Amino acid sequence: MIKKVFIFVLLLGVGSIFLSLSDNFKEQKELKGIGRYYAENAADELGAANLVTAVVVTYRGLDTLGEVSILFLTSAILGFILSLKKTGSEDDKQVFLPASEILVTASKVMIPIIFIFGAYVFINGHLTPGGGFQGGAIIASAIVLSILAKPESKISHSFISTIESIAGIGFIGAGILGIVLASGFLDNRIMELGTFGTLISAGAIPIIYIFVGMKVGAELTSILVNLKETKNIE
Amino acid sequence: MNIYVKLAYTLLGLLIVINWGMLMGATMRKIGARMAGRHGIPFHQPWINLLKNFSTRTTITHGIMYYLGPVFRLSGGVGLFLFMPMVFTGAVDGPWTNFSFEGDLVLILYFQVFGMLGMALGAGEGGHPYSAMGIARGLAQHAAVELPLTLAIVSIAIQYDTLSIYKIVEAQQGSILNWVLFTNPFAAAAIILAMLGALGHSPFNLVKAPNEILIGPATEYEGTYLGFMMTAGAVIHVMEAVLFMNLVFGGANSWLELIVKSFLIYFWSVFVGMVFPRFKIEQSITWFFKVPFVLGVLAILMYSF
Amino acid sequence: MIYIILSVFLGLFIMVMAIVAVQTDNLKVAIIATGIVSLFASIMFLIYAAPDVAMTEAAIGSGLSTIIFFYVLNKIRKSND
Amino acid sequence: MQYLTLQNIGFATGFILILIGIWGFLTQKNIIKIIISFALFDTGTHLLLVAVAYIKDRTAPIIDSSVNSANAVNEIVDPVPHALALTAIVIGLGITALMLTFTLKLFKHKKSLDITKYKDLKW
Amino acid sequence: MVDPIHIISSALGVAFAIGIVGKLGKNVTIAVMLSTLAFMAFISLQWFMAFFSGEQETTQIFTAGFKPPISINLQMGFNEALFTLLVNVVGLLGGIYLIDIFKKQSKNVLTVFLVLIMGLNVIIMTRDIFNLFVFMEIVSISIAGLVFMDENLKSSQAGLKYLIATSVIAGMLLIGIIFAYYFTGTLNIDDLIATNLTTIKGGGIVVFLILISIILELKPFPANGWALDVYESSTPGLGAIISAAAATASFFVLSKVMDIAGQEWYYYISLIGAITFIGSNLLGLKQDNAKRLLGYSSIGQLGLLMIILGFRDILGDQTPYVIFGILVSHYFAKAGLFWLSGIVKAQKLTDWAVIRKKPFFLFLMGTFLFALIGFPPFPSFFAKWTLVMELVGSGNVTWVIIVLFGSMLEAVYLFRWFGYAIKGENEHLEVFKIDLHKMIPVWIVALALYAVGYFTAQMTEVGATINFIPLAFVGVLLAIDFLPVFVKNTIAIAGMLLHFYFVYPDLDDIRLLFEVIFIIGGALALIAGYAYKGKRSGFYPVAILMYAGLTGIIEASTTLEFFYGWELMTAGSYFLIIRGKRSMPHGLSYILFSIGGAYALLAGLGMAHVGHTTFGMDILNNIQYLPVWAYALIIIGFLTKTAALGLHIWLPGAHGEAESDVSPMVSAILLKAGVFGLVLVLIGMGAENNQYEMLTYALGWLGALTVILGSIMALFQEDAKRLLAYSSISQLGYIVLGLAVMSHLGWLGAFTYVINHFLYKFILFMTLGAVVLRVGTHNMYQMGGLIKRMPIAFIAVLISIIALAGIPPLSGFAGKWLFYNALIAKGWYFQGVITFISSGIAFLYLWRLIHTVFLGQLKDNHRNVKDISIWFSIPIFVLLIGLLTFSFKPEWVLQPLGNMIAEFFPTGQLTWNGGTAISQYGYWSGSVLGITIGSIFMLILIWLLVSTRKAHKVKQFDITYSGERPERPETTHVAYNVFEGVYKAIWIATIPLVETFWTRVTNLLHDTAGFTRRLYSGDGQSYMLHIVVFIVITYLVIIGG
Repeated sequence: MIKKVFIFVLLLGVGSIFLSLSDNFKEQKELKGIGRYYAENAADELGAANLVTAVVVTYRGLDTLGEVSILFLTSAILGFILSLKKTGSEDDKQVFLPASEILVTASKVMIPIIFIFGAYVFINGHLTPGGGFQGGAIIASAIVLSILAKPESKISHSFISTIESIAGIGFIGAGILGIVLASGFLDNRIMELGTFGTLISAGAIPIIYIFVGMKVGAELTSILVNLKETKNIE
Repeated sequence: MNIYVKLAYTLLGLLIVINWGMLMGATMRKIGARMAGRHGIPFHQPWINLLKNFSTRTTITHGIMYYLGPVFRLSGGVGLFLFMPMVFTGAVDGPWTNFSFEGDLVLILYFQVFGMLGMALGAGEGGHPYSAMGIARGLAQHAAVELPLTLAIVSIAIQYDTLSIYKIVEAQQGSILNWVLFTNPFAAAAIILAMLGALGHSPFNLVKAPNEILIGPATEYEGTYLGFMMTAGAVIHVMEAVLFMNLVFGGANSWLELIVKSFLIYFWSVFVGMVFPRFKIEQSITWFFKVPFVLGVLAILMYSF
Repeated sequence: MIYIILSVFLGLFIMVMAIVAVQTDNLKVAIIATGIVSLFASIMFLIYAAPDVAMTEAAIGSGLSTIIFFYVLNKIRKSND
Repeated sequence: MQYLTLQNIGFATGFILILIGIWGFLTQKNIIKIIISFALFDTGTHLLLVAVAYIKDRTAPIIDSSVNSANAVNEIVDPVPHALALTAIVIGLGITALMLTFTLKLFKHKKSLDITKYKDLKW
Repeated sequence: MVDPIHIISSALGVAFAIGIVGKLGKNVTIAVMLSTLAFMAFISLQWFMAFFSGEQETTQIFTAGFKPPISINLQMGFNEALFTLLVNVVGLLGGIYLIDIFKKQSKNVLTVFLVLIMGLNVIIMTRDIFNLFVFMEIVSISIAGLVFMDENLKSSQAGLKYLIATSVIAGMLLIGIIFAYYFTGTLNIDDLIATNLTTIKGGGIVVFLILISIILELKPFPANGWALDVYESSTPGLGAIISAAAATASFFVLSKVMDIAGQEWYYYISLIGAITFIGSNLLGLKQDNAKRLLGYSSIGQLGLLMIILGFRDILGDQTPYVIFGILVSHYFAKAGLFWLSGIVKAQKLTDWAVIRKKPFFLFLMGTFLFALIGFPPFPSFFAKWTLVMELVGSGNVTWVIIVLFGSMLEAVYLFRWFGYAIKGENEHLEVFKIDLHKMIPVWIVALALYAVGYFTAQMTEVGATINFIPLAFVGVLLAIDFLPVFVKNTIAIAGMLLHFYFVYPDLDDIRLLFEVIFIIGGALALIAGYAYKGKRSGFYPVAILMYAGLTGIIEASTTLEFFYGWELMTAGSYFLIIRGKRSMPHGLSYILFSIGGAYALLAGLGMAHVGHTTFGMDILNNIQYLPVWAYALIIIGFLTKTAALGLHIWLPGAHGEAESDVSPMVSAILLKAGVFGLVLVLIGMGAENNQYEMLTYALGWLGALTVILGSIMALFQEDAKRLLAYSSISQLGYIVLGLAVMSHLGWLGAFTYVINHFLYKFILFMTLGAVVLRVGTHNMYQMGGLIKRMPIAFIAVLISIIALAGIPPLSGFAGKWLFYNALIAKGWYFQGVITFISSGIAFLYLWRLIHTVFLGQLKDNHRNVKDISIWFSIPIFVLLIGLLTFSFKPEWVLQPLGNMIAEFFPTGQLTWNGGTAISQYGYWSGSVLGITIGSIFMLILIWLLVSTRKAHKVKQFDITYSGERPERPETTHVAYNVFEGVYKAIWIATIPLVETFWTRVTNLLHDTAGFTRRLYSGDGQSYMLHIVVFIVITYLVIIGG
């Protein structure tokens, strides 16, 4: 109890730090700094309608690369941690309860649709809300659905990791092309900017987002599959 | 002074000192015996002992150090004599000053140990277990005695701003009131008390312990060795008395004065020995840490400001 | 003004759900409450003119996270039985 | 009432969510609950990000038919925090997944979710 | 040149590609990954070389082709090149080291490892704060994941705790970043610095949140339990990466970001650093797990770096140098130690004794430990030197104390550990196996430490003057350690004599005197080495190391060189001392006192440097800044070597337990180094200067008390070599006292003592050592009657004890005589009395020594023992001849000495009349004394020999013996406890107050550590609590409640 009171007092301290963070909580009226610059120039410079995408893919492309790497790391770490003692336990197969009929039937219809929707989300990332991450997550949820529908099915690790690798190399390759063809790593202007607001525009952003989407999808899938395939703890 | 003349004087002096030492030793034993109601030895007993020892035919040896022991001892005694100005004649290079560098106090104090070392090592070579005990006690007591003694001597050295015995004696000439005994009473008192230990009579005679442990260096040696030891003992006793005489009692202007003063000094320790029982070694050490020590410190304080 | 009222409600609801998530002893309830917090947060994001973030939060924060939570909980549950 | 703006509501919700998260991971002993607290903490920071970006009466930072591209500066909210929020959300997912995996691994050893049971390393 | 962006692209590209490449097999994958790491290292190296040559300017790498702050930029400057080089090199070596684990584990581990190194590179290079956040997350995640390389209960816990804690920290950082953007509209670090956030209301908090998070990443005490657990439980290969690479990178981040805060933060960074430095080193004291210990040490070192960082305004241009030195030493040493711990596979410190089964491991471990503590020739030595110089120069003495105190604590536990390794019981331990791929990185970092150390020295003007040739000679001896003793001994002696030949023409008189004692004496001592059979592994390098140090302090023309030599000597003598059979605890206390002393010296030299532009030795003559304190510190430093009272407790054991021919080296020779230092500093203080009177007065009393108590302690020893050791304490007390008198006669006395002590203590230790070699025990009561078997030894001992006791006519008396003359002239009467008494006591213990060992009854088991080895006799007799010459012709030595001293103390010289020395109080002549006493002696001896020529040789048992029933074996020897009576009288002086004092201090430290470390309860939740509490408290302190 004393400990909780102490922690509460501590939280008051942290709270007071937060409270003094904003000077007087006035509303801000104007864009400032780089936000303002992006609002003024991003559309012209990069040709992307969705400024968030412009920022994510190009201006702060290195962050995105890091972000992808984090997911990649997570799936890699999960992979090796969970596989640590998997060997030898292959014999005692996990027993899965069969999924309900509705789920199985619905999933057959839904999964392709979800896949297409995911692809749509990341291909149109430079125009509409969404992008590689969202699209990838959507694709991964299709996988979840398929797992739920067919618990006993095995998804090829090798396939996932190949997709992941190809997408990753593509991403890096696009980045390096940026140095060669344009003015910097991950510069999207390696291709024509195209007509503003159309699908084929914004230089390499759609390409990069496709790689990101594939990669994120593959990584999230790999995380889920790895978790699923871990043996129950006995 | 011609070195040969000096050598002659020195040898003569040595002869006097040896004989006086033996006589004094015999006298003291006689006095002691009489006070205890015994008859005691004849006065000539030491000479008889000496002759007997030197003429013994059978001699033994335990090894190198057994030889070196008496040699060290006697060299120590004779050396002490050589480094001590005996009779004050008013000249630095006088007839009885020996080879004394004007009697350097540091030299005397350190050279005292030379003889002891010989005795200690010689007895040790004999291999008798109890000799070690006697020597340990002797050396320890010697170290303890040196505490008040050194304090007092340093005080005297400060007083006269010299470490030369000759100069100290010189400064005490003229009147009895010039004696350190009166000009520096604390130092004198400390020395007089320290003398008791230095001369090694009761209560500080556990070292020799004649009644309890009938052993020690003296029983290890016989024959010529013992003769040397006895000679050395005689010299050293006199020299210690002479040291105190020079330091505190105004030195001596003649051999007669020297004999009288050294006798009285020696008698003082015998007298005290008659009255007090023997101390254990730790008792005697702590005794010197008490009154004599305080007196010595007072003596220095008195002259250091 | 309507947005303000709406967001106040959403905010309060989020806080209540968060407290539920933290304080309940039932892990399932806690996980679901967390998912709801995310979901309502993504609605708030829409109000705040952040459709991209809203989508992501909905798909990842309230969707995938919750699924992962349940996966793990499931593994642990099974071994507890 | 002047403080009751959307932005401040966002801040308040975000901060309180963060505090609840901190409270959670400091008081709850169950590791899953601690991870949940982290998730709440994360959501709180996302709210903060979005609230920081918000400017009253503006639209999403997408230049489409409803936004005049020349006047975008005065019509859209700040896109940067949105981008940061995207990143933060994905990172949060990664960390949550990892924590849960570690928990699973830990659970194998002692069959307990109580964090105070795992004190084999100390001092 | 290759664009630094390719560090990222190649690493990530390969990491991503491993999904495909992995199908080609494990070995190919590993090769690909290692070559990627090599490529990354190559890029950094290329840039580093370009910057180093000075031709390259700092470049910015714009991603996406936009200038910052529009898009993220990376910076590649000198610092970045250096730090990425460090990270990539340890990444490559660490990768090689981990090959076996990589082979066992899934290929995913490779990708994680690669991404980790890449992330570290980015956090070093990036100039965008959110980017920093992202890649810091990458680093934390990959470290947390890699913890599972070696999966077990402990590492799982550590990984989870680590992940949780770093997430809290990252969350706080994110909040800070959000509001930084909110206030400024930029995420670029340079822009944030330019906007001066602290002036904005609320901006202070933003700065606080950002900085505190980055500081928390550096694991400040006490909010660092999570990191310690990782150090302890993860596989050592990872520990090396965290400690060497991750910590290095995090530190660089702090140095990069702290500019946002502005100067008022610097102080707090230093403060947090200080708390961390002291705190974690304190807790290190209680550790018995090697890896956790290394963790504490790593964190402590980071604390030290933070202190330095906070002082970068004050250090100015020197900052990079200091940071470089400390960081690089830490980097190599910690990586090496972690790797070693993986090879040795010993968890508990005591189990490290197994390392001795492969001796060259000791060399590696020693290299790393000494580099950590800051011994020469390692970079940290030069860095610490510069740091102290600059800190003192700017008046920050308190900080110097903090730095040195913390370093001291660190030294305590590191050396304790080293002691276990060198001396611990290793019978029961299984020998470890060595993999080549694990050894290569360790050797590389060890050798790199030496190389970098050399270059660090060359980088400064003052360091460039250091003579590394003696040290190189040590290296040579190390390289030929496999040769037999005979060869090595000859080479060592020849090398020393050659060195002397080259050096001596340039030395002034005082230096020449000490050089003769050090080098010629040392060569003499080495002669005894011929008596040893076999290889005597490891002896020659360390012995020469000590001599290299000794000659170093003699030849020093700058204070840095002096300190350099001083530390070499300390290290060498430490190794020499711990070679003894039971000398391990004593070696520890020796090195600790030495280091403490060295630090006092360092601080003092720092104060001396204030107000001077050069480091020449002459700055000691004119100390301007708090001169009394400065001199006091320097003197304390030297007094630890002369074993003055209070600082002496290391000596008896160290000298007593050392090997037979090492004891004379460390006693007769080594102790003089302290004397030499004292001489220098007292010359500097000047004869006439009244303001130091208190100092010399105190020094005098200290010397006098050392004299008496040393003697008394010697009195009650049963161990012959300890007796001599205590005697050395006492003798050095005389020297200190003599020097403190600050008059011509006092110094002459002291120098006479220096020579005398060298002569007789050399002979005594050498002889007793040789005897001990023959009879196999140190205990005197187990010897006896050896005069019959060892007459040569006896003669040597007899002559030297007569000299030692100061009995005329031998040379000891000359010292005493000069001494009392000087003391009485000075008016130090009581000191004089004390020293006089103690020479009486000296006679007691010396008699006991010679009696108990050589006289009395011969022991049954020594009946066939041989006399001491001829190789021991040679140096002994050479010095005996020297002793006798000095005794009978003292004027040959004293007159030149007098002329030498007259330079500093022109008044009160001795007047010489032929061989007669005349002082104010009396006169005396060595030759007359010698002739007089000698002729009487010979006369009587001849008489006696003649008269007893037929003496009958008595057999051993032909004596009367009234027995006493023995209770214990030792009591059968009558000389056992022979001074019991004396003890009863003066036991009060033998109470080991000093020892009790130091024991109390140690216990206090240990108890504090034991209490404090309860913080680390092992509960992951409380670690988070620590973090939050740390944040709140720091907030209250810095921003104010």
